[in-house]
Amino acid sequence: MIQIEKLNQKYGGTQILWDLNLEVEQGSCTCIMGRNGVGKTTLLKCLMGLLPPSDGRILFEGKPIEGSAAQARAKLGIGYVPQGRDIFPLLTVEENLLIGLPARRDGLKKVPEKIFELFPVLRDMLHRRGGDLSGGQQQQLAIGRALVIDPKVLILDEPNEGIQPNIVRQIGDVVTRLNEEDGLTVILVEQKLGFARRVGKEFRLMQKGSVVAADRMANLDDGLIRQYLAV
Amino acid sequence: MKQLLLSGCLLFCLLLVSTTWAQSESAPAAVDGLLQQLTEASLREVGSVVEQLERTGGESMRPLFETMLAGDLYYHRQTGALMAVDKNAEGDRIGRDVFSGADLGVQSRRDIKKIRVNNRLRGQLRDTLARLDLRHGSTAEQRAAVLAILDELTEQNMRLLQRVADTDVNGELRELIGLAEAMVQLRDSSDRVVRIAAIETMSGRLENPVRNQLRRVVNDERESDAAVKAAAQKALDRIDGRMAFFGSMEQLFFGLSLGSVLLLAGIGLAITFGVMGVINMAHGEMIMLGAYTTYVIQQLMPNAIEYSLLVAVPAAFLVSGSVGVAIERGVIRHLQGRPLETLLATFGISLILQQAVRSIFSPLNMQVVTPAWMSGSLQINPVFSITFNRFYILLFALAVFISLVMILKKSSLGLNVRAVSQNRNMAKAMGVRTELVDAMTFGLGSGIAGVAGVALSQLTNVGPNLGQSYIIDSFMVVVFGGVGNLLGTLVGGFSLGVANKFLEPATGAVLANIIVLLCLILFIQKRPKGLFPQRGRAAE
Amino acid sequence: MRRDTAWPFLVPRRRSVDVSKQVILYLEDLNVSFDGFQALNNLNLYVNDGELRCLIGANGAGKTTLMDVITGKTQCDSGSAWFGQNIDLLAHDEAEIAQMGIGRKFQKPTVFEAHTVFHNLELSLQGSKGVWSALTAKLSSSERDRIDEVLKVIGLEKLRFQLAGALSHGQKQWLEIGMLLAAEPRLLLIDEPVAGMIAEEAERTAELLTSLAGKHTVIVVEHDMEFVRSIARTVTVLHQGSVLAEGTMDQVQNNPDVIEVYLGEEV
Amino acid sequence: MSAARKFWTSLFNLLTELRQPGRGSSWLVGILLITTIAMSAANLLLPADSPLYVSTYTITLMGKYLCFAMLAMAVDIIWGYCGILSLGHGAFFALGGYGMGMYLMRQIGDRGVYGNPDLPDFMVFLNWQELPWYWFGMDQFWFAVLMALAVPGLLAFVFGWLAFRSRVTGVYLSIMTQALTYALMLAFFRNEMGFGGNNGLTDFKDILGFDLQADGTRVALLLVTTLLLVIAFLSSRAIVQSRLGRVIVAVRDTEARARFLGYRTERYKVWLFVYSALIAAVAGMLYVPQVGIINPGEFSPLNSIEVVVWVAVGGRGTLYGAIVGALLVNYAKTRLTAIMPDAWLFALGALFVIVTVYLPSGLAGLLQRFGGQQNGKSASVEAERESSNKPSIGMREVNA
Amino acid sequence: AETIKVGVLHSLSGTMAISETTLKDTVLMMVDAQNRKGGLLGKKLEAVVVDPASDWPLFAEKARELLTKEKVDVIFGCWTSVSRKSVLPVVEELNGLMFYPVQYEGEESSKNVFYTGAAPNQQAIPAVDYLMSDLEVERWVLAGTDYVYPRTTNKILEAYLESRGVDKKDIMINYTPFGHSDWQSIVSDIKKFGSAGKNTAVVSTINGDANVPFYKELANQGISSEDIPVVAFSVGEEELSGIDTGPLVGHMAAWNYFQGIDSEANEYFVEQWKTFIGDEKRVTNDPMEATYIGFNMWAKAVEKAGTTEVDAVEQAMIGIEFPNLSGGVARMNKNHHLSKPVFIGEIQDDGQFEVVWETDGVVAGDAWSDFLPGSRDLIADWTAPIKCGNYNTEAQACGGQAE
Ligand SMILES: Nc1ncnc2c1ncn2[C@@H]1O[C@H](COP(=O)(O)OP(=O)(O)OP(=O)(O)O)[C@@H](O)[C@H]1O
Ligand SMILES: Nc1ncnc2c1ncn2[C@@H]1O[C@H](COP(=O)(O)OP(=O)(O)OP(=O)(O)O)[C@@H](O)[C@H]1O
Ligand SMILES: NC(N)=O
Ligand SMILES: [Mg+2]
Ligand SMILES: [Mg+2]
Repeated sequence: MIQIEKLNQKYGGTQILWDLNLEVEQGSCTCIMGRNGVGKTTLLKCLMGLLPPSDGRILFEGKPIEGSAAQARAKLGIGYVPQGRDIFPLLTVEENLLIGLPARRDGLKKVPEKIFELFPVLRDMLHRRGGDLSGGQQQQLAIGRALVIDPKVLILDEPNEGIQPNIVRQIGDVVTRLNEEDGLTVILVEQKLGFARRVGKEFRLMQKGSVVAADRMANLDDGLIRQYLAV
Repeated sequence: MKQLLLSGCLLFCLLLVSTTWAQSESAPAAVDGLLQQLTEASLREVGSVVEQLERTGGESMRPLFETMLAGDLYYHRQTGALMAVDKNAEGDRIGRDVFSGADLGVQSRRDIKKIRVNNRLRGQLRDTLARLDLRHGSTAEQRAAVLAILDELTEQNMRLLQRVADTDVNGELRELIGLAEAMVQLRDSSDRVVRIAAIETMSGRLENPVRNQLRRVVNDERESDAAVKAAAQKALDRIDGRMAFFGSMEQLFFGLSLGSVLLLAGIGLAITFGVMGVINMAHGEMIMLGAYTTYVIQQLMPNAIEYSLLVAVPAAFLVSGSVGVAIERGVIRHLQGRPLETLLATFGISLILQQAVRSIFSPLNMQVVTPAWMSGSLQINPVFSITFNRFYILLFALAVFISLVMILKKSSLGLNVRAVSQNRNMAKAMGVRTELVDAMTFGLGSGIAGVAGVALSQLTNVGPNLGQSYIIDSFMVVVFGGVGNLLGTLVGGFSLGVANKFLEPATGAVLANIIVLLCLILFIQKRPKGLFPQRGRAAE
Repeated sequence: MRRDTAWPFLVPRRRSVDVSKQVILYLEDLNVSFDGFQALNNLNLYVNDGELRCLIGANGAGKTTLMDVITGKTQCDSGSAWFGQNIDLLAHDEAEIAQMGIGRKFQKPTVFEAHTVFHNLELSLQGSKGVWSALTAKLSSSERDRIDEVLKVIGLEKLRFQLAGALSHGQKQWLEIGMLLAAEPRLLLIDEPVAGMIAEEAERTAELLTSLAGKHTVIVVEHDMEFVRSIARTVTVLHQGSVLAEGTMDQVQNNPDVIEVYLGEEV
Repeated sequence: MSAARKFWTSLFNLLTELRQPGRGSSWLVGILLITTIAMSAANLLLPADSPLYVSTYTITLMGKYLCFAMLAMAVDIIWGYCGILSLGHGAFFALGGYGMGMYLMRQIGDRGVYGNPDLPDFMVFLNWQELPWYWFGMDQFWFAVLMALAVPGLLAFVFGWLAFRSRVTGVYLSIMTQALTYALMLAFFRNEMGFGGNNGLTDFKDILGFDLQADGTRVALLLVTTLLLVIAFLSSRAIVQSRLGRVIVAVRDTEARARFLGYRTERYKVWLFVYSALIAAVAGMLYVPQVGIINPGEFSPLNSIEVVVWVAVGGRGTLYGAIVGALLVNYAKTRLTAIMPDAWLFALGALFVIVTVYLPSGLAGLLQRFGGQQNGKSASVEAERESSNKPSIGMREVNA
Repeated sequence: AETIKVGVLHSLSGTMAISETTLKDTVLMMVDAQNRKGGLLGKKLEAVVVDPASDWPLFAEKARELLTKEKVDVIFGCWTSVSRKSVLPVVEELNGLMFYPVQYEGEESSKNVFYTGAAPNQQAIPAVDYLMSDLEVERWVLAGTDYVYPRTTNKILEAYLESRGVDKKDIMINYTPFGHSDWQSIVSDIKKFGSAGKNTAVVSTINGDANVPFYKELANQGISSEDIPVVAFSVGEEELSGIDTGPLVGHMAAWNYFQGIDSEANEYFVEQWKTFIGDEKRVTNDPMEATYIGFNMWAKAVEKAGTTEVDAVEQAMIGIEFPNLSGGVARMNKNHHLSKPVFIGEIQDDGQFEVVWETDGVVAGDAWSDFLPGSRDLIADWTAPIKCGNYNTEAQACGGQAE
């Protein structure tokens, strides 16, 4: 579904991504892991079109998208939950959700019920400002918001940062459900091994801006962890 | 010699006053001589000629007086014939018989000479016409005529009034005439009871002559009757009380009207600056473009000035709006995320636009005509009136405000623009076409500024500096109200306006302005985010 | 009436905190509301000197708000907050509270992005924070050593001349912890230190915090239960602005209320 | 050929030098000093027909530019380093100017047109009988200078203390500074104020006994201006490079963080604001004897905005950028108003637009780009600023 | 020099461009015409135009530039008094020659400046005389923009009115800032002031941009010229061209020239102007005439002196006569001010004025007002033996400006 070939990315003078290759299958749930600062967020931003890559190709369903703008990618069906959530703080929860509607391909004019089913809190909070929500609620809102555009791929950047345990679990369940029941392709950046193991089906390990290991989650062993995830 | 003759004539006429009044309908031969005199008299002398014409000619002289008052009365240099002269569309001077209206054809500029009128004469002609109106005019004209006569309660005028009162007139007119009678009684009668009754009638009336007369009575040292004096004082107090009330009504209206101007000036900025965060120094020039659009529209439709403003509003929106879009696409777009740089760029743009207007239209002010329906005022009573242009502009400002709020509330643009301004990248990632939103928003804000320009063209100069005179106020209003809050702009505009106007009588315009500014500075200490701050965690 | 409430100017300006009763922080009946929303609700909390206290609780329970009140950022509607026996926190502003020895790490890492890592630490060093002394300040060699030491602890030695704005999220977390260390406060308030850190780094953080306890008093807010378990002695659970439970990790973990509102069914 | 290359390399080196805060600005100081001294010498020593002769016109012009440069630097210190965008710095400049103007006015003595030994002309013909109390002592140079510093300094202190204490920031602060200068403008326009109303103070004769129209006095004024500019520059640079400077930048970027580290940020802001106001006042004091007039127009908000524009053109947060920007824009203005009097606003406006769009950090940014290859760090911050949607320095909440 | 350089120092941008640009064009037209006549002293004239941008210090700088860099022989320039005050020290220092074409408050006479606009006694006093005698005005509103010209003029008028027996209570004085645009309260006050039963008039020294909103407000609040006439000293044809004059008919202005004045010279001048500027609708006004007279007098003086050298031309100027556009002859007096006729015109609905009153002959411009205590005893006389701008006839000596 997504193929990234020889992606390079620089911030000014410093190169962050180095000839990065990555392939994500349709319907998979891929977990990207790596130490702080290896470039996970950067990679996702490139994928979403929020950072222009210096060089390389990104294919979405076989078509190159590296030149297209972020809004076009959203319309193609890439949903993005950024690190730090990036809720629109002064919009109400409802407005945060409504924003994505025009990007849907089916022209639906109201927020799909499914989202409130997945995250019942959102219904209670509908008229509060997004910025006033607590962290966990914001995280749920961010995921719900990404789902509004009816994505084919859902990108989640550390969705559990600062979230209370029971909601972490709930998010995990939702992601698994979306992936398994609805066949949604999921790309997940996650630091916590437990969660990654429970939710992810595949893993990719990153080091110094490139993907250095890729396999099924079951095969993530202590050796790899020590090599790439320890300090 | 001539002088002597003239005054003799005058004396004669005065003697004949009553009789001539009765028979004035048919113009006697004496009139011809007087008309002849009209062409020869100097400005000072014309007055007495007019007086005689009124006596001899009466109502039949009305067309002459009206033509004269309008400044259209000419005479032929050779023949001495009087005529009314109008200019037609080509600028030719067309002569017309004053009395019959018969066309006398095109007149050469050199052949004819104007019968000059000055202010004094115009005043006299007005009074004359008022007297004619009193007998022959419509009710409104009669009313106006009686009011005019209150100033000049001569015996002759009183007789005139009595005659009118005898005919069948409506209650208000009768009341006014009664007032006039009371004033005469107060002045002339020696009977205390009559006088006090007269004062009773006069009490609480807001007409100027009434007040002046009462004041004269109160201040008159020779007036020995203490009871009359006291009654007059009481009546005067009552009048003053009513006047004070209407005075504050007037101030309130002035304040609201100034507020509406501030609102209009600030409202476009509330979008481009308040919502988008662009420090738009070219905002004033957007207003200016709207005003110039009004001018151009009026040039294009000189025969339909009454409707020009209706056309100008959408036109100005389009003109300023497209310039706004062009600015956004050409410049602002490159300054994404650098709101302060927009200050610099738009400052540059404002210089360019000013100079462009100077080059295209000349540095002079352009003449924008006020349509008749916006001129004049609604006279609510003799001391309180509401000027139409201010009133319509007040309504217009509210209408613009409401439509803007509607656009932002009801369309997706409003939501999108807020999302974009809060987090551009995330908006992109949600599929919002941020560039389109930016262009539309900036266009909307600029377009609204243009619309404001149409309104302001009715109040002030349409010139290259128009924008600069409003830019400071605009920012002040938006910030005072709370950046990003449209309602704040509304409340801010009106409260600044009203505060200014209530201070002004006590302090004068400049000090009022200074005091308001200082209060604003102190107010911001109390509420560092304006009247209506954005709340919540995110606003910190 | 207390001397300092009646005549505040009689009180010497810089005081060290009096912990003769072993308690360094008294929070009593705190109430905070935002636009009618009760974020803290009659909250009572006491923290002993030298303790390492973990504060957990659902998102929105009021943990960050509590820290805001302690550090002077948020005004509370009612209640009292005392630092030791002698300092009324509610009567001071942020800067004064910080100077008295309360340091804080924000939930969202907050560092001086336009400064290098080194300068971030330099600005955090303990010492006079006045305008004049800042103008004349010179870095002494002991201060320099202190910074080096901190850099080593937070693992950013190599990035010492990097601008902080260019650090990744996790690196900023570390830097902010480093800034706290450099300031050497009596009381450290640490809001979600290991969010976004990998397991091993979380362990290192845990070690660090444990080692700080004793000499300093530490209050940690964290949602990562593994981390909490690894450091916790006493755990306080907040719920809807008040204390729901307090005790050792085991007690708390088995408290059915806590399981219901926070931990979820199985641990 | 090789000479040209040499020239370009040395220019390049110079520009790279300038990027470094320390050494580069020493260059600037040197250039400034040498240029003005050379100009002064050329004016005083060379005969008027020599090709190298520098006219008094140029000397005066240069003096004026340098005053503006000083004003721009004052704005840059608070805007570039502390994020306080003052749209009212003209007020401090003008107050300084009025202080000096009052002194110069009193120096006229009975040489005014009415020959009144005490009252300035404008008071005589408006029928004032005696000098208002606030004019007393202004005939003493030291007192006038003291007042010219104390009044704007105090105003800055009071305004800053009020504003920063109640945490007025961003656009709110900017617009309040604008309101301040606007209110002062209106006040000084009032003839009742006793400062000559719209006409202001003019027709000065001499300063400290030296004839203001003499070449020597003008040259001396230029040299004093340069010297004070250099001193102000060096002291500002010292401040910016000290820990104080770092605290200020920290306050600019994350004020809350700085507060939680124990810095009383409002005090830092107040003192910096006062310092900056004092520099502006000094600039105003030097400006008045050189241009020969001070009137309320100097308080006009548009003037203050223009100063901000100079800083932005030069590149804010660099100090030398402000100086360069002020010199460049004002030189452009002088030339363009003479070369193309009907169209110079087009050119100036276009300059502003182009600089902003193509030189995001002003001319200083251009210099930085010159050396960008060698040093990636600063450029990467730049890139981040451009790519992220974070509001930039200063009025942060505009985007909030 | 190859050519004779004529400096033009009028604002082409900023707030004053509205008025001053016209004068720049007038000078260019005069230079053009002179060159077509063969120039002066056998040399062509060359105009040097700069833009001081309504920025007063910039006026001084530009004046210096014209005199030292461009080495112009004469400057035509300035409109506001403050710009003139700013330029004055420069032209005096560099011994330049400047012609100032705008009506002003007086109280000045410089060796290097010729004042071709009206002094207060050539505008204000006659206007008030007219109102008193012909319109029998008893109550006075003196409304002005808050700067030195209106302040001085009103001071003079106040003194004058009081000397004519007007009670202080019957004088209302009001000042507003430049560009004042909200006249509601003030007009309402004027209305109230005028409702006391005595004839009331407004003497307006309101400047430039503030006039349009002022007159609009007057019209809308229903104050007609018969109720309360306004006589203005700063409103000419040019200002009226930006106003819808319909409702203003009958309000007045006092000037030394009106476009509508019937004379051959004027007809020619108006034609010449319209052709030069290429716009049939453009109007002429008093400062243009002042520029016209000033320029022609300067040309005559240069011919007479045979040089453009400032001191020679300055002496040659005194006593020069030149036909003014309204028919008579203007004369340059020893005090560097002109003798000119004074007209009162009423506004017509076509934006022109119709003369309703004029002085019998010319009135000599008085540099120092006879109605101000400080200047009553001063005169200006630039001929030997006095040769100074502020000669005190009591003390028999020159004031501070003595050379
Ligand atoms: N705006 C920026 N400018 C310069 N360098 C940056 C910028 N953002 C990130 N970097 C650098 O790029 C590298 C990768 O950053 P990125 O945010 O992609 O890391 P990450 O893998 O997501 O880390 P984390 O787990 O901490 O979120 C880091 O070393 C960081 O210092
Ligand atoms: N400034 C504010 N305005 C409005 N509501 C606020 C504000 N600050 C906090 N709140 C509300 O107060 C409640 C408590 O917030 P707080 O940040 O203290 O929670 P928390 O316990 O730190 O949660 P988390 O674990 O997600 O960080 C939340 O519901 C939040 O929405
Ligand atoms: N001289 C004038 N009108 O300013
Ligand atoms: Mg990341
Ligand atoms: Mg929290």
